[in-house]
Amino acid sequence: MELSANSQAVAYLISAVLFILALKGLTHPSTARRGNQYGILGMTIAIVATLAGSEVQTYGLIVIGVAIGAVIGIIVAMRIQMAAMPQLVAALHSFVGMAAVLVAIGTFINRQAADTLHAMLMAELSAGIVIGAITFTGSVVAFAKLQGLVSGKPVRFTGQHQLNAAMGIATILLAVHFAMTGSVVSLTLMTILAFILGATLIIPIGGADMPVVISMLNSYSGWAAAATGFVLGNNLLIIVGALVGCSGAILSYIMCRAMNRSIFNVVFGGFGTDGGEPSAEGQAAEKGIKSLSVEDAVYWMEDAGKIIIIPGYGMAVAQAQHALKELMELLEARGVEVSFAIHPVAGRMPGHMNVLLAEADIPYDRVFEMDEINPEFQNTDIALVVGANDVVNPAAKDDKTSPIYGMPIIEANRARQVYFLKRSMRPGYSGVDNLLFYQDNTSLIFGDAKDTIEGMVSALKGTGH
Amino acid sequence: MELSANSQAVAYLISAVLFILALKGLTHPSTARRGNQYGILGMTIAIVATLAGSEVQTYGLIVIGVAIGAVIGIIVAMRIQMAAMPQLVAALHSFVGMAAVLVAIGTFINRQAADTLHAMLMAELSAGIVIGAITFTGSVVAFAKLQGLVSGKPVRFTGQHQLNAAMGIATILLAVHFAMTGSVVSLTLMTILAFILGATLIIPIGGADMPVVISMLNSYSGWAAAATGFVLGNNLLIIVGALVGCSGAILSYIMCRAMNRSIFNVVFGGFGTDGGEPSAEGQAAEKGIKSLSVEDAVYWMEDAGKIIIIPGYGMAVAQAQHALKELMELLEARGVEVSFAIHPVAGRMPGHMNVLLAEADIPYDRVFEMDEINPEFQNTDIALVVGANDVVNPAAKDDKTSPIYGMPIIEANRARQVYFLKRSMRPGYSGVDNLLFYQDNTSLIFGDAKDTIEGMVSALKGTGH
Amino acid sequence: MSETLVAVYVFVLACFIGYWVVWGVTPALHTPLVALTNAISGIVIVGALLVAGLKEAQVLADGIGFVAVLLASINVFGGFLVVHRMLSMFKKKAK
Amino acid sequence: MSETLVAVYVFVLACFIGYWVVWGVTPALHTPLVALTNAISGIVIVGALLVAGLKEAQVLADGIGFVAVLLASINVFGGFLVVHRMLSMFKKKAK
Amino acid sequence: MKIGVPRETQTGEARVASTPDVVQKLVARGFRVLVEEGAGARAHFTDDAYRQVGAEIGDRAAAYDADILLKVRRPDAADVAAMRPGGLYIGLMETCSDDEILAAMRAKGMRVLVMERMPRISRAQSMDVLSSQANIAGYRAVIEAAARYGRFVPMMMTSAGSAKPARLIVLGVGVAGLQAIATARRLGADVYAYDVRPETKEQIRSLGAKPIELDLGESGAGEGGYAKELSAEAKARQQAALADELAKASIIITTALIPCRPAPTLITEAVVERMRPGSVIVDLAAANGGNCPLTQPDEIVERHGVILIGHTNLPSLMPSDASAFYARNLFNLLEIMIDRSDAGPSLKDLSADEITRAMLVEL
Amino acid sequence: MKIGVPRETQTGEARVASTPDVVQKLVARGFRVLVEEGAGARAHFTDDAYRQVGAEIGDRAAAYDADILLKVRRPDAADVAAMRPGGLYIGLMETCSDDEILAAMRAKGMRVLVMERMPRISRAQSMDVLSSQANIAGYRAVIEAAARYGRFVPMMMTSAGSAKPARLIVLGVGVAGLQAIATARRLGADVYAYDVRPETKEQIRSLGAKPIELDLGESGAGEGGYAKELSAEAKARQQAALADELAKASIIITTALIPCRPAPTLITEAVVERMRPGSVIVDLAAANGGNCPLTQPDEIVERHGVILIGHTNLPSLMPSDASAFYARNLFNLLEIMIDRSDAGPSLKDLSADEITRAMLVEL
Ligand SMILES: NC(=O)c1ccc[n+]([C@@H]2O[C@H](COP(=O)([O-])OP(=O)(O)OC[C@H]3O[C@@H](n4cnc5c(N)ncnc54)[C@H](OP(=O)(O)O)[C@@H]3O)[C@@H](O)[C@H]2O)c1
Ligand SMILES: NC(=O)c1ccc[n+]([C@@H]2O[C@H](COP(=O)([O-])OP(=O)(O)OC[C@H]3O[C@@H](n4cnc5c(N)ncnc54)[C@H](OP(=O)(O)O)[C@@H]3O)[C@@H](O)[C@H]2O)c1
Ligand SMILES: NC(=O)c1ccc[n+]([C@@H]2O[C@H](COP(=O)([O-])OP(=O)(O)OC[C@H]3O[C@@H](n4cnc5c(N)ncnc54)[C@H](O)[C@@H]3O)[C@@H](O)[C@H]2O)c1
Ligand SMILES: NC(=O)c1ccc[n+]([C@@H]2O[C@H](COP(=O)([O-])OP(=O)(O)OC[C@H]3O[C@@H](n4cnc5c(N)ncnc54)[C@H](O)[C@@H]3O)[C@@H](O)[C@H]2O)c1
Repeated sequence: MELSANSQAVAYLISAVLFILALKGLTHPSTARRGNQYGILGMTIAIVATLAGSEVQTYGLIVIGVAIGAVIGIIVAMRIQMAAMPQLVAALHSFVGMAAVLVAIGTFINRQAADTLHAMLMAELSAGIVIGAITFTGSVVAFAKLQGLVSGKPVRFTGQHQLNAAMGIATILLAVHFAMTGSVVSLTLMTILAFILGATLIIPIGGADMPVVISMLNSYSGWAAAATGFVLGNNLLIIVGALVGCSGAILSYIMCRAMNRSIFNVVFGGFGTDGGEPSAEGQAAEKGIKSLSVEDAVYWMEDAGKIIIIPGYGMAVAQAQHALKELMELLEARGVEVSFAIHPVAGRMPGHMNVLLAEADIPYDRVFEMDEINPEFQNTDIALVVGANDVVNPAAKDDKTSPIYGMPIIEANRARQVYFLKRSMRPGYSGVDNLLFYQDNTSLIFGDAKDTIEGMVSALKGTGH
Repeated sequence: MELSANSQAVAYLISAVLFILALKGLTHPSTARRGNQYGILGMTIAIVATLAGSEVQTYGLIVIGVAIGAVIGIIVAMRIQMAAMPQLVAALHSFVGMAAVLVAIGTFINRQAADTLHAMLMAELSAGIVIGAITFTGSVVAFAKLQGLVSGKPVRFTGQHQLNAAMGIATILLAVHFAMTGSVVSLTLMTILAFILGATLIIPIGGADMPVVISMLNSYSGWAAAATGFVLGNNLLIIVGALVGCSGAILSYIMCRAMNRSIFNVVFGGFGTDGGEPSAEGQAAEKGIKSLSVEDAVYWMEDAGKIIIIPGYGMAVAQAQHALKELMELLEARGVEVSFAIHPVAGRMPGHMNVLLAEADIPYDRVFEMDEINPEFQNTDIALVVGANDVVNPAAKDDKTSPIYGMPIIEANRARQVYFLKRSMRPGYSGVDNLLFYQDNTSLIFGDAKDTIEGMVSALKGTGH
Repeated sequence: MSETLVAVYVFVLACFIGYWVVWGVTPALHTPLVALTNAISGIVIVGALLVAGLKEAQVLADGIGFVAVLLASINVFGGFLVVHRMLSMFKKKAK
Repeated sequence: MSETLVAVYVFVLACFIGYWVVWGVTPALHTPLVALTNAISGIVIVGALLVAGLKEAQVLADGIGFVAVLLASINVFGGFLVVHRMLSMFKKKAK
Repeated sequence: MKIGVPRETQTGEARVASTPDVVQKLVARGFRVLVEEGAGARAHFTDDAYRQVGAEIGDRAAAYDADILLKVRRPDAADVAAMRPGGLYIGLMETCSDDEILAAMRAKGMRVLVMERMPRISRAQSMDVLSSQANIAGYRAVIEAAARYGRFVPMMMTSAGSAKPARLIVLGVGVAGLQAIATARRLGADVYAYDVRPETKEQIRSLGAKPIELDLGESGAGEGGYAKELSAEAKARQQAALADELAKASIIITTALIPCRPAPTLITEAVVERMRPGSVIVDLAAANGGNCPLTQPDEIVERHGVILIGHTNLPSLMPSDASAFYARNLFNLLEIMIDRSDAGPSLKDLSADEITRAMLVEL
Repeated sequence: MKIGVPRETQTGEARVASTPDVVQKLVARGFRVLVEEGAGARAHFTDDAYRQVGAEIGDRAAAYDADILLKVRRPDAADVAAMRPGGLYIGLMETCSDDEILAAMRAKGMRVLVMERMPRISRAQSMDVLSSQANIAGYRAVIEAAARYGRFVPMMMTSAGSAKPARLIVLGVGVAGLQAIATARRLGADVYAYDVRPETKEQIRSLGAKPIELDLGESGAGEGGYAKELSAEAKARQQAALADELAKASIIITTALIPCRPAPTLITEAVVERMRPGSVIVDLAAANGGNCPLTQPDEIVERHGVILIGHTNLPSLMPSDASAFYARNLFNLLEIMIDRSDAGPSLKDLSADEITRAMLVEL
């Protein structure tokens, strides 16, 4: 049974709508799983409708190709470690890029044989090849960096941007020439240049920016698909390509904003990177310490059964006590059990924390002494350390050489997750590094404690109830 | 010079994009004016491209029609009072509806003459006529209600919904019959029925819901335009019609949510309206007292030069002092001058307000006694009365029979705008009605003071900077 | 792909855009936004022009087209002007 | 309207949808969302199928099409599965 | 017209009926004001300060020989003897009956405005010395308690151990009680409060404290904002129900009073015995017999290890502000009593205004 | 091993070196604890309470005749005579030099752990009686000031007039100064503070108060967390620059001290003259000569209308918590000093641990 062109068009439209819903679904945790299912359904419909259409006539190679691809894809996706996900996504991107290049070249060969080439088509072909090629080598380089095959450090040299610009212009000129003349030489040169360009564009970008780069390459792969759609006159490819291209670009922008980076700097790696002090996040990353965004923290906090807040001198400096009260109320409204753990020498005077928590009207029955609350930590989902440092430093227990050795501590380290709110990587009063930073389940949330807590409060309010 | 079909299509696309930008622009005050300009530009391009296209050949009638329409439109829009805007918008809607009906009928006549009718086209025609007709009479009824030509009260009778449903089904059946047979009788009956349906759908809806109804009719007019687009095979009409139809529907939904009403109840007027106690807003409206939404209040507060906050016993009951501190800080960050005015007997003990404001750490230099601050009110943009009542009641000055006569008051009434935060229309300690409620520049914001202030805080945070 | 199908594609896509474009509107702008969507729905004027401007049109259709153009242009001109006036209320004080 | 123009219409409208659809995504979902857009961009498989399935195709093009189908299907199958695995991490505790 | 401001002579009284600030205003209104030498000294207002704002400083006889006499405390027989016949006395009389001092004053043809009889209406709030002094008493009661309490009032977690917050109970939530609640909350105590009038629950919460709820079987709300006396049965219920709460307290401040009635017994000796040694009770009703029978008026005693503070005149411990508020109240009262003319101020008909009518005692 | 807890005999001293809570723990560790009759009475710890946790109650001689003697205040010659030769004394010595009392004790073969010499390291925080008592003194200083101040400390806007918040200045922002700031802020004062050590600015703000900034041309930060003495020139600059600020204050609390040096003069007589009558100065440095030369140790005097409070032993005014904290500090110290075995506790080598080594005085 062969599908009529009209029926196929309807199927394609349904598929496109499903992809839109898939992307929208992924913007919120509660709908994410459904989003992925929409995506799978959309893809299935698209493939079936294509195969059932009149254009596809031979199935042998297709079945083999799909079968092999499916097996490889499934095995790799099942086997991969969570930590290696970014590499995998980068690798998958490269396939999309290469597929786009191949589709364009294949179409060129077929059309040339059928002698149905025209300038517009060849322009579209060039777009497909160039974008696809850039996506391919770019993704390969990203993969190599993430996998540690090459150094993750940004590679920079003078004249880099000028060189890239020159290659870019050359590629465009070759494309124009090809579109006007159909010259295979131009086509070949253009393709090679585009492959090179993909690599040189990604090489100067540093490891910290990789997530954004992957999203950016994603966007490129979308554009490549859209270009393929133009080549083949296929509306589904155009819609989905544009969708992925545009949403990928916006997503990159959103990610940059969340990381406080300029998208321009990321995309054109190293442009205007000034020689100033590296950011707190950057310093942390160098030491292998995780940092976390406020929104991600809130996501897990909302879901926690029990949170213990450990205030310290930084809470006092930030005057974050009123915001903490609000955070407590919001979390409790979501069924989270919230307590405060007060170390006997937290702050700079005896009772420093008590005074401030009382000012913010935090009920006394939520406030516990160190000895009372320490046994609770092993049942605690999140220990939220608000501007405290020395008083949670396990070095006091373990490291005989530490100047704070022998001081009892609040055992935040026993909680399932530890979130540290502080402004920098600087140590506390005692001047010693905090061993807790390096623990696996610890994340730092940088910024003034009041700002951070207020950010959490508004994020919590945002999630509504 | 005649525009080629392709050029026209490009012009239409540009016009459509401009309309999208226009709507997006209107979602935020800072871009609203630009949004309207985009709209005007889009409309101009659309009209010029149409006139310049190959289909339009005779211009005489068109020029006259446009000229008369333009003059009427401009005069009416210039003359109308701000308060009468809703009526005007309703009236304008009715024109769109009628125009859609006329376009469909005109096309039918022409196509019948040219004998190019077919079933699909006639189905599309029916859609255009039915939606247009409902839009027309619906808007007329809405206009009459708003203008006071007929009572604004919802008109309800038993069997109403059943009757409407019956008419709706009949209309659809007639449309199907018409599409299949081309019967002019069916067409006529269908048109008449649709006109009647438009009226009976709107009649049961009460005056308070009119804003939503207008937005709803707006959405209908969009669908009518889209249907027209299908009839004429015009992509611009389809895009813009769908845009207006869909965004109008969403807007209606958003408005309902902001008013805490169910869209279903509004659209099908009176469904499930229970007989419970009327809301505070309702009671206020009956007495001719304005109530205001938190978002609207924030919109004006952000823009104010000087705000004086007058706390009273209700602030203490709500324990809103910490939230007030945050509000103060946010407003000050936006360059608003914020002061607190303390009446000597505000609250239930001497110094009640001082204790609470100090608890929330509101700096003493922002806190003023009544006598100190009273002269300031005449230069004050907004007096924000937070759970105070007797202490701002002008009856104490003017009404010799009032039990509070002779008590000095805080002269909030002299400020340009007065916003009252309280939960209900109930009076304060003295039990007497507050004359200030009835003042022209007074608005009540109902709800627990803490919730309201917190709402203002998050709204302010939402607007960014 | 048939013309009607193209129209359906365009229609569906435009609906999604309409769906998202007004999310997050400030309540203070509800009324002006309603007014603007009203003005924009004056786009039926394009349809009216096509009916009224058709060379080989019937007289009746011509008349109908004329009325449609007239009504639609009241909406177009009046509509945008009303929006403009509403927005003028929102002029922020120079600080 | 030419086919290319229709394609441009569709393209422009789809771009707007792409623009709005991911606004407001929770940062926690950034990575899964990237993975999903990646999986979806596997839609090039449709193009690959069209090249590979063409009856009167050149042998070279056939081979190229085969490779393209293979690569694209790795992406499609691997892509959605990866998203699924990432989302499984987000399973909320039963309270 | 001459106003006299004598020095208060009751033991322990440090207040004065007018302050330089208020005297300045009176002089501006055309009054002659004569202040007795040293009248403001104990409230930290020097004679010089009065002189600078236009008052005359004179001896006791000169201060009493005035058209209008401004006093804080009840006069004694000698004071009455020194008063000008036909004059007007404004001040507290500290009596509920028509006693011998009042009789003596009336015998001299004097008119008396009894400050205790100020009606509780909105307009009179600014003249109500009972409120203004009760406010001070409430604040001061907590300061006194903190000063006698051998521990921290607030919670304090330190490396030398933790101090639990003082559990502080306020009994009687009128003006004084509310201010006591507010002050105790400021200091960080864990505050509970109780009153017979049900509307106080919301007021207690409005200051962040917790109301104690008892079921007495009747309401204690009376007229004019005052509480009414409870039935004997209800009183017994109240005592019993409160006992367990009170025994847990480390500081109790009692203000329960109904004007001109003996103070209700709220804390029995048995409760005091159960309290932890070192606890403190401040009994603001000490002058009327006390809310605790162990209280000694004007003394601080220790019983069963508990410190009982029986000050009957707490406002006098804050003489500067207490005098300032008192003087301001009298000034606001004078403002509604006088007509101003070029010839100087003159008194209106005191029975014309509902406020002065309610307060007036005359022939 | 026997621990003795005698009654403190210095005048005005109400504290006791160990409390029932701590005695219970000591007994559990195998010590014999002998408490002198009535030792805890003034801190509200009864002899019965000690008995219940396993202490013996004995007379003075029995309490002094112990292996380890826990004391609060410096002993006098008679006390030394009563001590067991070869015993260990733990307590304050209140001297900076090697004086005759120490000599007498050494002559008896006793070892002395001088609590003032506790090193300021993290591990020793829980044993540091200077900190724990300074904390109490800071809190108490504000309570005393409020109790002597004839006005409201907080802002109060009432129908009888308004009270401005007391402008309260804290000089010297160590442990006591910080706690004074915190307590004053709680009471609603408008609080300013000053210290020579620059890092205190952030600490002052962390309690919501405002730092006073002066330019002295040198920093006052010294070693071990203590301030260093300023040069004569800087001292003069400091006095002059502070004068205007101080004259505006209504309450001043001074805690500026450098151990074993005379207290720096921060408030001159000229400044006191400029202050408003009724203002209050609490001088925590009174024992070392005072930060104001007009202060009289252990007396409350009025000079130029200003009330000067010279208590040298504020913690003793809160004997229950002060004793509890002190006792807990000593207990924490004992914990690092003893080895536990079935045969009962025994002392470790006191020169092995850096803390006890720093505190120890022996032959
Ligand atoms: N309680 C007492 O009586 C007393 C007296 C004297 C000394 N101490 C000592 O003080 C220490 C107290 O421990 P702690 O954990 O409370 O304090 P801490 O160890 O001094 O750590 C405070 C942390 O807060 C962070 N911080 C400062 N300002 C902040 C802001 N605005 N927002 C967010 N974070 C901020 C700092 O990191 P960033 O700079 O990176 O933000 C710092 O690491 C102990 O070592 C104790 O021995 C106590
Ligand atoms: N200061 C004193 O010493 C003293 C002593 C005794 C009596 N008074 C008297 O008390 C009055 C004080 O005046 P005032 O203006 O402060 O108070 P008020 O006149 O009693 O008005 C308080 C207002 O707050 C509103 N309210 C209560 N709870 C609220 C909440 N949770 N959220 C929002 N609004 C809330 C109430 O309206 P809704 O119920 O509609 O919300 C009420 O109208 C004067 O009449 C004075 O004479 C004062
Ligand atoms: N003009 C005015 O509106 C005005 C002026 C002053 C006071 N008031 C109001 O009058 C009321 C009384 O204030 P007050 O300070 O004069 O009171 P008060 O000094 O007469 O009595 C103190 C409190 O003790 C309570 N009390 C009496 N018997 C009790 C018992 N057995 N157990 C527990 N509590 C008992 C009373 O209810 C009262 O609240 C308050 O509500 C106050 O706000 C109003
Ligand atoms: N183990 C520890 O870490 C530990 C223990 C106790 C105290 N400390 C720290 O030691 C520091 C001192 O505390 P303290 O209470 O013992 O101090 P202190 O009692 O010795 O002196 C009080 C304050 O007076 C200040 N001062 C001295 N001369 C002054 C002058 N001329 N003008 C103004 N101020 C002057 C000092 O800087 C000090 O802050 C504090 O930072 C405290 O936190 C640390």
